[in-house]
Amino acid sequence: QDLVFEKGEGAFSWDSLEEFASNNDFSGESIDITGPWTGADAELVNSVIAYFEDATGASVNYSGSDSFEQDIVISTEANSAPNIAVFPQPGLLSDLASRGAVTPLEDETAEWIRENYAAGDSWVDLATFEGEGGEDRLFAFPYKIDVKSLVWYVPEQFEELGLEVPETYEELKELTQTIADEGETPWCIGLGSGAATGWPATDWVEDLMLRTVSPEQYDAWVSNELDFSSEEVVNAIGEYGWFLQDGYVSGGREAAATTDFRDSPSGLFQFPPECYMHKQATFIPTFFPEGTVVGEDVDFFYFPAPESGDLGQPVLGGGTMFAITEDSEATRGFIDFLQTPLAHEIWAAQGGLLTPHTGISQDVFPSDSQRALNDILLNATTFRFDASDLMPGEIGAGAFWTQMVEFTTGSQDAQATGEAIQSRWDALQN
Amino acid sequence: MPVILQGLITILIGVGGCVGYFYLSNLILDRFIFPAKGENIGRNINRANAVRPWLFLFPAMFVLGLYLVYPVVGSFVRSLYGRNPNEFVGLGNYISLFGSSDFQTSFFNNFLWVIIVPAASTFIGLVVAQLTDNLSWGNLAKSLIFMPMAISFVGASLIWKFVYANDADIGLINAIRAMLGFENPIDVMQIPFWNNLFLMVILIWIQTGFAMVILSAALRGIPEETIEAAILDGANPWQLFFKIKVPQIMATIVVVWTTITILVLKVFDIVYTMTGGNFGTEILPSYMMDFMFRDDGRATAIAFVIMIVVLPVMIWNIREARKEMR
Amino acid sequence: MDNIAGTKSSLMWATHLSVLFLVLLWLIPTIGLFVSSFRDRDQISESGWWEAPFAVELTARGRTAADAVQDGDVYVITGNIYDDPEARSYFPGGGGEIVAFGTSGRAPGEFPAGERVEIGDGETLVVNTDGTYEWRTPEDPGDRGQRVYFAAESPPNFTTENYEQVLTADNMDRAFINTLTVTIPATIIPILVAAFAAYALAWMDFPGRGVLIAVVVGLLVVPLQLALVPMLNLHNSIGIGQSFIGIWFAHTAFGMPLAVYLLRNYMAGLPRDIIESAKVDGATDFELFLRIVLPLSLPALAAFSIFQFLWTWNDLLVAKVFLPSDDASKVMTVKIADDLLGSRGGDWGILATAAFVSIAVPLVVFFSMQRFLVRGLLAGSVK
Amino acid sequence: MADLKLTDVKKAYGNVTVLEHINLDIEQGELVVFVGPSGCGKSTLLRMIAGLERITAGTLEIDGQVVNNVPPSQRGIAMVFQSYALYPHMTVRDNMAFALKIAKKSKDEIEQRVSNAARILQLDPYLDRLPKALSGGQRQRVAIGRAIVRDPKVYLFDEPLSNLDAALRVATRIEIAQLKEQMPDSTMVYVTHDQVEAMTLATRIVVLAGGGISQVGTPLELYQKPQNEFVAQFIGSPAMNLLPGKIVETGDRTVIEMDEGGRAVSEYPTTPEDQGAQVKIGVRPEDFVAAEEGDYIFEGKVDITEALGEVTLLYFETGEASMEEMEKGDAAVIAKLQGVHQNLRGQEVRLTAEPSKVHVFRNGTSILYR
Amino acid sequence: MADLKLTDVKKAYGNVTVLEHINLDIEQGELVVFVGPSGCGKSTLLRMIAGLERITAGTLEIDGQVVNNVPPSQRGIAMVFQSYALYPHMTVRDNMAFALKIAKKSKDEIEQRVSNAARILQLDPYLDRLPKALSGGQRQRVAIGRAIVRDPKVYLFDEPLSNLDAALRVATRIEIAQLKEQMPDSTMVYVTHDQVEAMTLATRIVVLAGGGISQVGTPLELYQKPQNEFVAQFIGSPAMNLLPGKIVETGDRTVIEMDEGGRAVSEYPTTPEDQGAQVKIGVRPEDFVAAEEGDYIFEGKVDITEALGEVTLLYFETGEASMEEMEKGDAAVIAKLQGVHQNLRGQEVRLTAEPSKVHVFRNGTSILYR
Ligand SMILES: Nc1ncnc2c1ncn2[C@@H]1O[C@H](COP(=O)(O)OP(=O)(O)OP(=O)(O)O)[C@@H](O)[C@H]1O
Ligand SMILES: Nc1ncnc2c1ncn2[C@@H]1O[C@H](COP(=O)(O)OP(=O)(O)OP(=O)(O)O)[C@@H](O)[C@H]1O
Ligand SMILES: [Mg+2]
Ligand SMILES: [Mg+2]
Repeated sequence: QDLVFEKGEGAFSWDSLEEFASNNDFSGESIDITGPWTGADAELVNSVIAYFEDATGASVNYSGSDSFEQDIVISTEANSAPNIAVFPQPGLLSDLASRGAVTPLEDETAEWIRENYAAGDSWVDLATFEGEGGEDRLFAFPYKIDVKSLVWYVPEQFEELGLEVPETYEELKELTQTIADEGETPWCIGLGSGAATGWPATDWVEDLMLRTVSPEQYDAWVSNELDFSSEEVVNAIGEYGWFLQDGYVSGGREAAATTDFRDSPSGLFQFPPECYMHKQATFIPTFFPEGTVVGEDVDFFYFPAPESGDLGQPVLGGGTMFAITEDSEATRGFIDFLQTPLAHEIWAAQGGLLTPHTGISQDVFPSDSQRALNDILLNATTFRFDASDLMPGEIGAGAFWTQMVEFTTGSQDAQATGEAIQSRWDALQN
Repeated sequence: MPVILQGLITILIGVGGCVGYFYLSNLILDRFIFPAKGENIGRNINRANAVRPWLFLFPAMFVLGLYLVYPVVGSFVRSLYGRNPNEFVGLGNYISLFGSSDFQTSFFNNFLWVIIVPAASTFIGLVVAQLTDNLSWGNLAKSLIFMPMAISFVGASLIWKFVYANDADIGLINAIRAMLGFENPIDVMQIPFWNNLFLMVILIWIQTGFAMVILSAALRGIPEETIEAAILDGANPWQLFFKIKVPQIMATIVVVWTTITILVLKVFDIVYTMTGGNFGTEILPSYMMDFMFRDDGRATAIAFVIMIVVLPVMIWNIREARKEMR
Repeated sequence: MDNIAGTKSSLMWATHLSVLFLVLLWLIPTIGLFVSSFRDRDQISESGWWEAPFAVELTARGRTAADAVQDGDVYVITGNIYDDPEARSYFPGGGGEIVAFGTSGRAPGEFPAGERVEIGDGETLVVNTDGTYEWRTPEDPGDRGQRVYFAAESPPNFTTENYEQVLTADNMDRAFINTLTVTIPATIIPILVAAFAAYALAWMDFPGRGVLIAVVVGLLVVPLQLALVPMLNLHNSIGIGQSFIGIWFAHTAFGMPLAVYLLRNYMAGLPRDIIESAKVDGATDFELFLRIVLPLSLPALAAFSIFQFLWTWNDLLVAKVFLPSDDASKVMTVKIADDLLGSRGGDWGILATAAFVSIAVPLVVFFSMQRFLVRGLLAGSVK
Repeated sequence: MADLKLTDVKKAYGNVTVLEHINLDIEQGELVVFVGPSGCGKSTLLRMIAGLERITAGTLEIDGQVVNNVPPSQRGIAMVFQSYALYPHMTVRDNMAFALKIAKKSKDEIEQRVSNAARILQLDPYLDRLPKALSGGQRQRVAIGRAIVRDPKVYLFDEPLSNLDAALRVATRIEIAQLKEQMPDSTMVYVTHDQVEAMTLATRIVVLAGGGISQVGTPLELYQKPQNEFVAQFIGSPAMNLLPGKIVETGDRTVIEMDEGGRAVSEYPTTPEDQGAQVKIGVRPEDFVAAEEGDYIFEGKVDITEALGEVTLLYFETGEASMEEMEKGDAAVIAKLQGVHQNLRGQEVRLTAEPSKVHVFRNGTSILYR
Repeated sequence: MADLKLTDVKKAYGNVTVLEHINLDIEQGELVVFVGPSGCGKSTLLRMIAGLERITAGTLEIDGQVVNNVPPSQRGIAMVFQSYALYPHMTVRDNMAFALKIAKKSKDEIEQRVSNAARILQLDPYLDRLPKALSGGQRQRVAIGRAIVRDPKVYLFDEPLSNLDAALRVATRIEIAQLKEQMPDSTMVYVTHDQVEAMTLATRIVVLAGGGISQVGTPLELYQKPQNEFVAQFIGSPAMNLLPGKIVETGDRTVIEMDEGGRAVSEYPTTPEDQGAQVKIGVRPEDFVAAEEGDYIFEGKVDITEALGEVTLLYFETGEASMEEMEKGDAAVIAKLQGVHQNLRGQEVRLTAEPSKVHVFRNGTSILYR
């Protein structure tokens, strides 16, 4: 594959590549990588890989799959795992790690993350699991992070109504009410996602958890030390419910449950607008109408934290983790490669990649808004990973989703929702 | 083009290998192992004939045993263990399944699917096969009705999104409703109970083509003279169809019915992509997928429940097979 | 049958009509898919496919120019709204007649086209049906024009872009050949293997026949997912690994119960006398099978091959598990699912196109196999 | 209750013309038997009458109405198929009751008619079996039963007795004759290969051959005055012997000098123009008698004798017959003697026949019909 | 080239016993004909010999070897099926060539044998048709052709001629006879309903009835000396007349006083114990002659006459016969007169027969065989 950026040009940290190249030579070796990125994303990751191949002489075969999670389980169980698997969910990774299907990374890597990643400890914690033997090891290298605490809006529409970007959670609620009072609909929400229908609602709850309870309680919730049916969680679900009130959601709450998450932001761009705000992660611009320019036609603001309390600026995110499922020297080399700033810059320069890597050149971002996004990540006082991705699959990719759908349509209240999820979790533990 | 060549060679080897096996094994049996000559000719022939069925059956049985029976047995064992493959729970998975309300919903829904989809597909397929039978453009009509068969389930679900979508601008149903003057669009996927039926419509839409193809072949196999005799006996087309044709292809109807039933028990893509199992539309296979590769113990337990659901159909089939074997 | 005299025409009409009705009913969703495959994602999510062939009223926005001409104490800005790139971008098929316009996003069609209206601060604006406008403002507009929203007829707009994208995707030809390489043996091999077994189960006498039939029927329901891991494991341990051989085996195995079941049922229905006659003629079971039973089972073979072909053609799961994931051995479904749709799974236009592209070959198979679903294959053989 | 009229009817399958120029009037109450060599189109003609085959050209009238386009069910016809065409999924009882159920007859009536037919056809023990558990003859009886339980205007029988044993055959034949007698108005068309059946049942026999009608007439007409060599040989079994000769005397009586020597006298009148004409004389095997003294028609050595009990067949060697003709049974001269005669083989015998039994054919056509 | 031996063979379908206690020796070179009422098990017996039906009990030997368990293809048998059983997907030519191809004969030989058979059976024009485009008779000929192209040890024919016309039937019958003659070593078993076929072809006839063998013998034996009333009535057409009477004189000749009046003299010898015994005498229709003066066996009014050309059948009213018996053709007394006799209807006639032609049955069995 061609190198997308000429070596030595631009604001990239080419020296990091050179240094890496001089220390690693894997000519003739090949590594297989599978991951969840497909389509355009697959091309992007390939463009990064190309530099690794160029530097080491190894050949790398990346294949992306929409059903990555199923495929990786099958292939590890059937002993035909790739060298590296890119996990979008730590939950599955920890499962496989505990079965011994994943090779732990060296301790230096953990050290490196601590030093070079913003909020490094939380990243190391995130990728550290109990291995087959029972001791905790770092099993994966986090790379490419999504920020989820974002609200998207069309500045021109805000302008027209004379609206201001809210600074606090309270203001956000006020803003919602203001828009509604104007006779407009404030929010577009869409939970539809085929088999995964419901996950956008879990992001809402997680963000609201971070804004109503302490990070420690959030962690407790993730590990179910804090029950789903507890007051705290039910409260967060209830907060989400507040936004679903009549007149707040385009099409009404029932429609929200089935509208495809990819289609729901289109309401922002209608005339008259069907809604004024849409809460979604960094990836959503892919689904904006063709030609929409982020920063001009559409913009985002940080889903604000409450003024009261001292929760700071919590950021909810997700991310992918590179783990070794079939060890080899070149494989190790690839993990090392991911530590070079260049590995982050190449993708970041093409848009779509955010990274907590503090060593990268800020100039590579293609737009201010990208840089601003990355800043959210770099400036986060608290970073928390998407809770549903951390919970066991049956909950995080099962009961949590489906029960949130039920809640969203209004067929059950927050308490019942929390209890239903909790009972599934209880059933899991026996 | 070397790729094509490679493909062709692989095809030749694959198919040739198969034919070769049958031909050679037969030859060896008859020529060398039990040659039909010499003093033991009678005994040899009998032995060869006792062996031959197994020769014919061997590849099929081998493949079935290796790829299906063995996993089934393995899975059954697995279903006795918990989430952790080392933790034996006996029938615990089954017990907790039957206690779970999600499971009960799926079971009930599945029950509906198993009754309605095969019945409707078979019936419509039969009617189409009959109606198009001596129509000048029958083949065209059949091809058009067959077309959904050729569309992948995901494609099919997409198509039906254009029908069901909760938006008068995208969904046909809501567009029609809007035209008729209804104000608010409804989400047909959220109408309790009925949403199941709407999902079934999709599978019926797909499977009718299959039923039609097989039944139309069967209809054409009916001895024409019996039909002529019935025409002379004064049977009207209706009676001809229900009293002469249908009973004569009953065996095929059973086959079609069974095949579709089994498909229903395996297919989860439609539910999966249309509702993700929400709004009370979960069925056993999609419920199973929730656990598959996560809690294999429970997933396999559900798989066995699915197999039990089909037991009546199996018994029906075995009966039919017995009947004709006399 | 076609020879029968005096078939009633009213009945024929009823038949024609009811078939037509059913065909239409069946076709509507497919037509929707077909039409959608020529539209892009934005269009699909904005208007129903049934509206695609008609001009629809679309609201758009643009900005007037800012180069004012002073006319007394007012600045007059004239131009055509369609000259604005933003406005034009809404109408890839060319802009149509403007029906109404407005100056706020909330009320984009506030005023009928051609009417001069006050828009506050003493400014007036008129937008005509052809897109020309005149904006009068008492103050110098500076370098920023006036925001104009308008509703205009958008002519139908079809694009073959989806097809281009699907058909010209890298390695699509390779994937096509791979798919054929998978499907053809995976259709023929199970038929062959199953036909022998079906014959044995239908016409050969041996102990345990009934049990075996029951087992085959039972195996019909085994969910594929149960078998994936053990099978792949097996393939890895005997060295087949992920390869075409492996996937043929897998498809053969998964298609086997149905094949045996369908074929056995059909074969058992052949007239006993014919089989016996061939036996008396000295045919061994092998010859009997090859020369008598197989040709007479053509309809069943054709029906099953259609079925199996479709299944393997549209299969995604088995292909992903049993084939290596490199580009060299990707089949079309995998290619489409992973490379074309991918994380943009919401691109309905591509999905529709992919569904339509992949329908073509199965339809050809169906057409060619339909010839074998003939009438009266057994006619004249026995009385 | 119906008469049939076929006018210039033609049937072709694609290019193959099977029947052509069929003109036939069948009056109400007649029982017409079609005979003819295998494959001559008897079944096809029957199926056209039933409406199961389209008529390629010409018209078929039932009761004066052209019915070319009337569907079979409207023609009021019952048919027994050569291949039986039983409903395989119905018991014998249901097979027979089907048409009646369709016609919405009362339960009692159905029961009564079916059991009546079953008794006649000796099918009682099998009423609850499926056709596949019946013997060939039993199946055929069911097929007949299916027709006779109905009460149609026209009966069509296609070789209804071919699989029955002699006794049952006679019985069923008589049954059909009685059926006919009880319903003097119903019209029947009957295809058979059995001479006895044809002769005993028919009011008229239609001989089909070579795609057309060869002769139509009462059984005795056909037997006694065959119109041409084909009919002459076709009716009667074994077939009439045809021997070549030359007319030497014409007038009320005709005298023929046989090519092989011998001399035949026929009561057939001839005109002087016939003098010297090359003809064939026809003598039925049963009409040969031993020529005690004087004239003989044929002289030969007995080649084979077949003792049938009641009669004995003598086959004579004829010098000139090629092997081929022998095989077709064409050339051997056959005589039929009453009673059992053994030890005739190898004997030289002279045969003659009464003048009234000597047929004369010129160019294939009987001189009676010129 | 084979002889068959059936020892105490039995066949049952589930509970229904179709055949029982079948003991039969068929020697190499024989042509044995099975006759018997429809459904008596002829086809079943043939199928057991072919190996197509399991033998429920007893043994079947071919050439001294028990073959109960030998598959059909190994028995060296050719069979013509009652239902033809043609291969529907093959042309006539391929149908006939099938067995030869299986046996790996050379192309030339196949070609030659098939065209030979086709010529014999007049199938040449149809060689490239599929069975469905053939008439019933043509299909049957193909089925026969399939057997005769082969050269098997044993031929089995199940009603091979039932759908053929008279001429073809005679020809094919002769063909089969010649086939037999050419291969004096081959064994043939033949099922038919046709008396003439049975009488002319058979070296021995086996009469099956009531699940067993009624009589085995040469055709003439069966005709002249039937063992029991069943065989007496079954062989010969129309059936032998049976009339009740009482023995009044015994000895070398027997005199019987008929119940209806009249008096019969038979050459059958009786013993004094028979004196006064209630018996039935049997007279074949063709054996009746008009009783000019003196003794008569039967007196009656001619009810129906059937003129068959060659002969005329007279049916007599018998006072006591019930309607039912009439229907079965059982009770009418029938006489067969040579030639054409018209205007006999309604006349009172007295009939008698030669003493050598008068059979005497006591308790159903001929007194000859006691
Ligand atoms: N599968 C079966 N189950 C029960 N009875 C049967 C079955 N097949 C045949 N039979 C009976 O066995 C008897 C003998 O049948 P078979 O076919 O041998 O008669 P057949 O002598 O050939 O008669 P036909 O002259 O009519 O052909 C018949 O009464 C028939 O009904
Ligand atoms: N579908 C067809 N295509 C071509 N020829 C046909 C077709 N069906 C029948 N024939 C031919 O038409 C002729 C007449 O057939 P038909 O069945 O009427 O004869 P048939 O007189 O009933 O003979 P049989 O006495 O043998 O039953 C035969 O020569 C036959 O081969
Ligand atoms: Mg016919
Ligand atoms: Mg029989």
